[in-house]
Amino acid sequence: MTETLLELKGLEVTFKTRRGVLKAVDDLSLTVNKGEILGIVGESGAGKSMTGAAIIGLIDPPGRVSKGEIWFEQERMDEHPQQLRGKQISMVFQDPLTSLNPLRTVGDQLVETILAHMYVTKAQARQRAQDGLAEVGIDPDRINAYPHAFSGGMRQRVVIALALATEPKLVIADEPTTALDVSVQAQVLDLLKKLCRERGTSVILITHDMGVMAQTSDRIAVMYAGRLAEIGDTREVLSNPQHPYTQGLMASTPSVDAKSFGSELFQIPGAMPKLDALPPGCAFNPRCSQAHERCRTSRPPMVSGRAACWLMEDAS
Amino acid sequence: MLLIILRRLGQSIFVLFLVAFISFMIFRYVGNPVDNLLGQEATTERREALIESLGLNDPLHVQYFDFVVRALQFDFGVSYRTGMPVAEMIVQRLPATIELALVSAVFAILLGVVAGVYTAINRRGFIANAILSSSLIGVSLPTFLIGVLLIWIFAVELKWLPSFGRGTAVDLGFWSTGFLTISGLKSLILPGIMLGLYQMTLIMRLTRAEMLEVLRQDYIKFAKARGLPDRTVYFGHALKNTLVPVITIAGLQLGSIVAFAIITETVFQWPGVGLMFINAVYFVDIPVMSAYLLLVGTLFVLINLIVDLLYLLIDPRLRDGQLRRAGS
Amino acid sequence: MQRFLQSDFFYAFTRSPLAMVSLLVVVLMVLSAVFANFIAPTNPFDPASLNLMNGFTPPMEANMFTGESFLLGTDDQGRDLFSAILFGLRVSLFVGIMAVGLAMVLGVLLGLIAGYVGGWLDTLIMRLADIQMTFPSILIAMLIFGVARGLLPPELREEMAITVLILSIGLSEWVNFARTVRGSTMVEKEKEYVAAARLIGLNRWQIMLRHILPNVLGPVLVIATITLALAIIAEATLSFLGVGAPRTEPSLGTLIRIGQDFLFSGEWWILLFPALTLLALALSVNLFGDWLRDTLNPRLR
Amino acid sequence: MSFVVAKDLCRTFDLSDPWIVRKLTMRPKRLLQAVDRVNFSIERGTTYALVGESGSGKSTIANMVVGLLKPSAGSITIDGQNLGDASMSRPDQQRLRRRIQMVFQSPYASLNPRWKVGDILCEPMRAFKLIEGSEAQRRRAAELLEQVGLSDSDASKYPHEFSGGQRQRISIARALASQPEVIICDEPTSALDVSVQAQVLNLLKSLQKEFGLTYLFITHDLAVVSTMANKIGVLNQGVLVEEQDTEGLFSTPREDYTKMLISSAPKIEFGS
Repeated sequence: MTETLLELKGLEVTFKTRRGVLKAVDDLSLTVNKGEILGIVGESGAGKSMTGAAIIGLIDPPGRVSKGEIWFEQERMDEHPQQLRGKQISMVFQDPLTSLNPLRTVGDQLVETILAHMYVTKAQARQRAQDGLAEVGIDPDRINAYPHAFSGGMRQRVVIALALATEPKLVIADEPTTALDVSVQAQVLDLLKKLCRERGTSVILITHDMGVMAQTSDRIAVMYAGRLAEIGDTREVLSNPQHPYTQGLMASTPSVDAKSFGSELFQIPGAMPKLDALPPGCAFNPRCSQAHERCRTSRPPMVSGRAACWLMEDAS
Repeated sequence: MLLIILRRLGQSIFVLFLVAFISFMIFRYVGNPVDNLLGQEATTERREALIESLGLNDPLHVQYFDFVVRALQFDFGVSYRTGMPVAEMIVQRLPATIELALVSAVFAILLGVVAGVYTAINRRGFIANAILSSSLIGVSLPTFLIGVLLIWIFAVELKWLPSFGRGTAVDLGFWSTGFLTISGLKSLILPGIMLGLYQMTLIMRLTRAEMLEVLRQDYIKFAKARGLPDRTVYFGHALKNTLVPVITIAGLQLGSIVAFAIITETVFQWPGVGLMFINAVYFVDIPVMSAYLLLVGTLFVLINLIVDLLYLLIDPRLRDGQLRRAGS
Repeated sequence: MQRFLQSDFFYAFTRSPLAMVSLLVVVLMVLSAVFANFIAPTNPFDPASLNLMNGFTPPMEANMFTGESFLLGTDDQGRDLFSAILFGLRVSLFVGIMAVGLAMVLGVLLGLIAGYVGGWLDTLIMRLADIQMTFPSILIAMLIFGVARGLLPPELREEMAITVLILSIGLSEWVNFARTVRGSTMVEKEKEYVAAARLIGLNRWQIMLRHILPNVLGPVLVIATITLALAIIAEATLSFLGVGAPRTEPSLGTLIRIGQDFLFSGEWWILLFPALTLLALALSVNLFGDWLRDTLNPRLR
Repeated sequence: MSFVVAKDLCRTFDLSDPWIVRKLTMRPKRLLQAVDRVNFSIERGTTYALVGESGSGKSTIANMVVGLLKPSAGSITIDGQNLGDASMSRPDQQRLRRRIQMVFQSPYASLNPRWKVGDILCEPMRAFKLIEGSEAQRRRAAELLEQVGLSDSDASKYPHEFSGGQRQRISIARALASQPEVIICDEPTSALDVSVQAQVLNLLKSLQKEFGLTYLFITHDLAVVSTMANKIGVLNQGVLVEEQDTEGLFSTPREDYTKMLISSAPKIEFGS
């Protein structure tokens, strides 16, 4: 039986700008179960990174969580995210080159993090730091090295070690491999997956890459223009996508094989609307080939906990 | 590491020679040393003799070499105006300038960094904004006006502090200090504030800007995401990274303090080398100008060198020769 | 123009009272300096209009000998202070703007060349800038001023003082322009639109002036504004020290220098009004420059 | 003879310290062999893809083929003309240059933000003296915009008013403005979202058919390559390790490095 770890209820993140209040995340509800890897996929500007930042309470002003609730282990946490931050929930950012302080050794940064959250002595913290490095496949003797001495892939391993050092229950990984080469990307993803499985840590994996998603996550949430478009088990969503946007996304992703040569790729016309120019009704309707009158006037609800689309409602 | 130090040292020596060359050119070609020493009515024979004895007929590089050698022996010629050896004038007046500069530098750096960090961390706070707004007035207020204002309030109206001079100085033989007498210390306060205030505002604004820049970096976000307490994030991570560029600029500001001392010394009739220089500019006293340039140039090059070496100590990337200092 | 009025930049301007007020003050001061001849009640440098009996008249009071009264009082020579300030403002602004113009043209050109061409030219220009950076600009200005005085025959010194002043301040402030322009040029140079321009066979000068220059002008504008404040203060400082504008053509700094002599004897207004004018000018230029920097570089907010 | 031929192409970068420092420390020169004896040829009207990870030298090769960088050794010939021929007169150089254009990676940095789109498109016409008269140039610019799926009214806008995909279209239109025969595409879609990427790839394909263009396609993304290229070269640290036609490469890769690349590319499949 799966147990819920994190639940978002009607989360809304807004930005106040000259042209009015923009909703970067709009009425988002989803759950993350204990020990599972939930992938959030979407194009740039879909609101996926903002969702991650909202959970850990690190949205930069002028943005703010304006509505909704975040529950962690049956307790409401959005009013005091700093109590869980770092201990129960940690984060891995996109660019390993900039996420480590260049002026301090990696060991220093590990020890400091462990001491901030665990009741251990300095020596024990250091031992833990070395163990952590060993686990991510880095020679523990390099504990006194500075970040610049590591390559990009190695640095991302250090970042993972940092994120897991305090044995959190949830790790939010925001495009953790986008800055890396393909061959390194696969290693880093496997490592993250393996370590979290071993500890029963849940992961929210944020990415724009359907392939990465397919290979790593248990469930997938597809976001479009700040809203949840579709959510479900990875296998089901990918083999039988319900939302036209997910269908288009799948079809327009080129695959690695010889058969595809010469054929036209499927293309979704147009581009994702800017947040200050969202169409009424379903945000996807101007690009959707199956859109009808209702799609242009009223916003579709989540149908059977799977996809926010009027077509599904009509079918059932 | 050693390589970088060597390279910096080489650069410094090159700059020193360049400064010496400019001083030499000024010394040799601006104005006419013969006219100035003998007056325009002197006979041709006396002129020829002087030209010969000064070596003015020698090839340029020989003259330059002589100039450098004499400068190394602390011989800068004789002042056109007072007839005294320039070196003697400098030795008499240098302690006054150095003590003044020291007091204002400490004042400027301590207060500047603290206020800068405070205003960066409490970006939206009322006090921080008040400090920031008044700092803009500080930057716009010419230093001489600050001096005049201070004199008016504290010396003329309130009569608390002296309006000019450095009070009673104690002569230690090689050094005359104002630190040891009450009147000496009292005399230091107003000029010290005047000289330090402008630098303080600059350092404060710079520290604030750098700190804000650092606080936007990913590693600060990541440190916060790891749940480190604010204190650790600000002082453990941000401050050190902020101080690296601040040190450079603050070091260069130390140089400015010596230059701005010219103004302070004029306003307060402070018997230092700055006052000597401004008089030299006014009366076109070339040997004094040239010697002052050489002196200040050496000082600045030294400060720069020290700043760069400090940089090496702080930044591990530089130590491993991975990155060059931005912009140089 | 339409585009400008709709831009974020103009919007930010209309939303910032500080920016509007400071720009207004600057514009008013520039206008009154330009039209000083028409605004000033007297010509302060026409000896015929001076009456020594009017000396030391306090502001808004009638002189005890002649019964004349002056808005801001008079100085020791009986010169109307208000007129003197207007004409002083003109000298200060003229020197400041010309010096910044000189520094800007020099700095932008050298910065473009150093950044785009690179190689030994870059090394030469930037070493020169580094060395000059080591020396505070006010000191450089004094040195250039002193050297120029030494080179000029004594009878020309007064006459050429303003030109020398502009040269010395201008030559001491080019470094900031050059360093910034070089920095942004090196960033722009790597961008692909420059590669595209090279692909169609444009030469260096065409690329530098047509493609890169418009893209590096933003920061130049900010530096020019801030440097203008610096130049005005530098001019005032030099004149205050007695090595700037001559008494025959006094700037605000010269007026303050004159006023300082009378501070102790109670004629405070001779110092105060020129000082306030200078402060208002420098402060509003600085305020505007500060706002400009924050607006054009929103990262720092 | 193939249309584009690269023969023994080499490029080294000198990363050494200045001369004086080297002599003082007695260290040798530090050279980086970015491209090492690379050979390939492209037939007219086909697409050749160079695939590699960062540091493989693929962008260096692209820059050499368009003439932005000079090869340290080896040669590139286009339609029988040697690109590095020093004896060529300047008008001849310009004529050759016109035939080779490039589409760049970044949709943001590749268009001058201070220029209107129309001016961006007219500049190559002027530089190569293709069309005289501003009215004719403007008409041609409108035509180009329509060819890449934009409208002629877009000519009076600035680049920042467009989305990433639209900017890439403008970039393609600018390349077409010089009526080239070869276009080097340097990661043209790596900064775009998937749904937009498909649009740009399809556009490139249809333009190729229409104008008989020859493409050299530079990318790190095997999936993109499989839909675009006739022939693929795999680069690893400056060396061309394998070259095959597309079908052969994916069905029977010969080298371990190629196999590793193919296997580590993320795929949408559900075996786990």
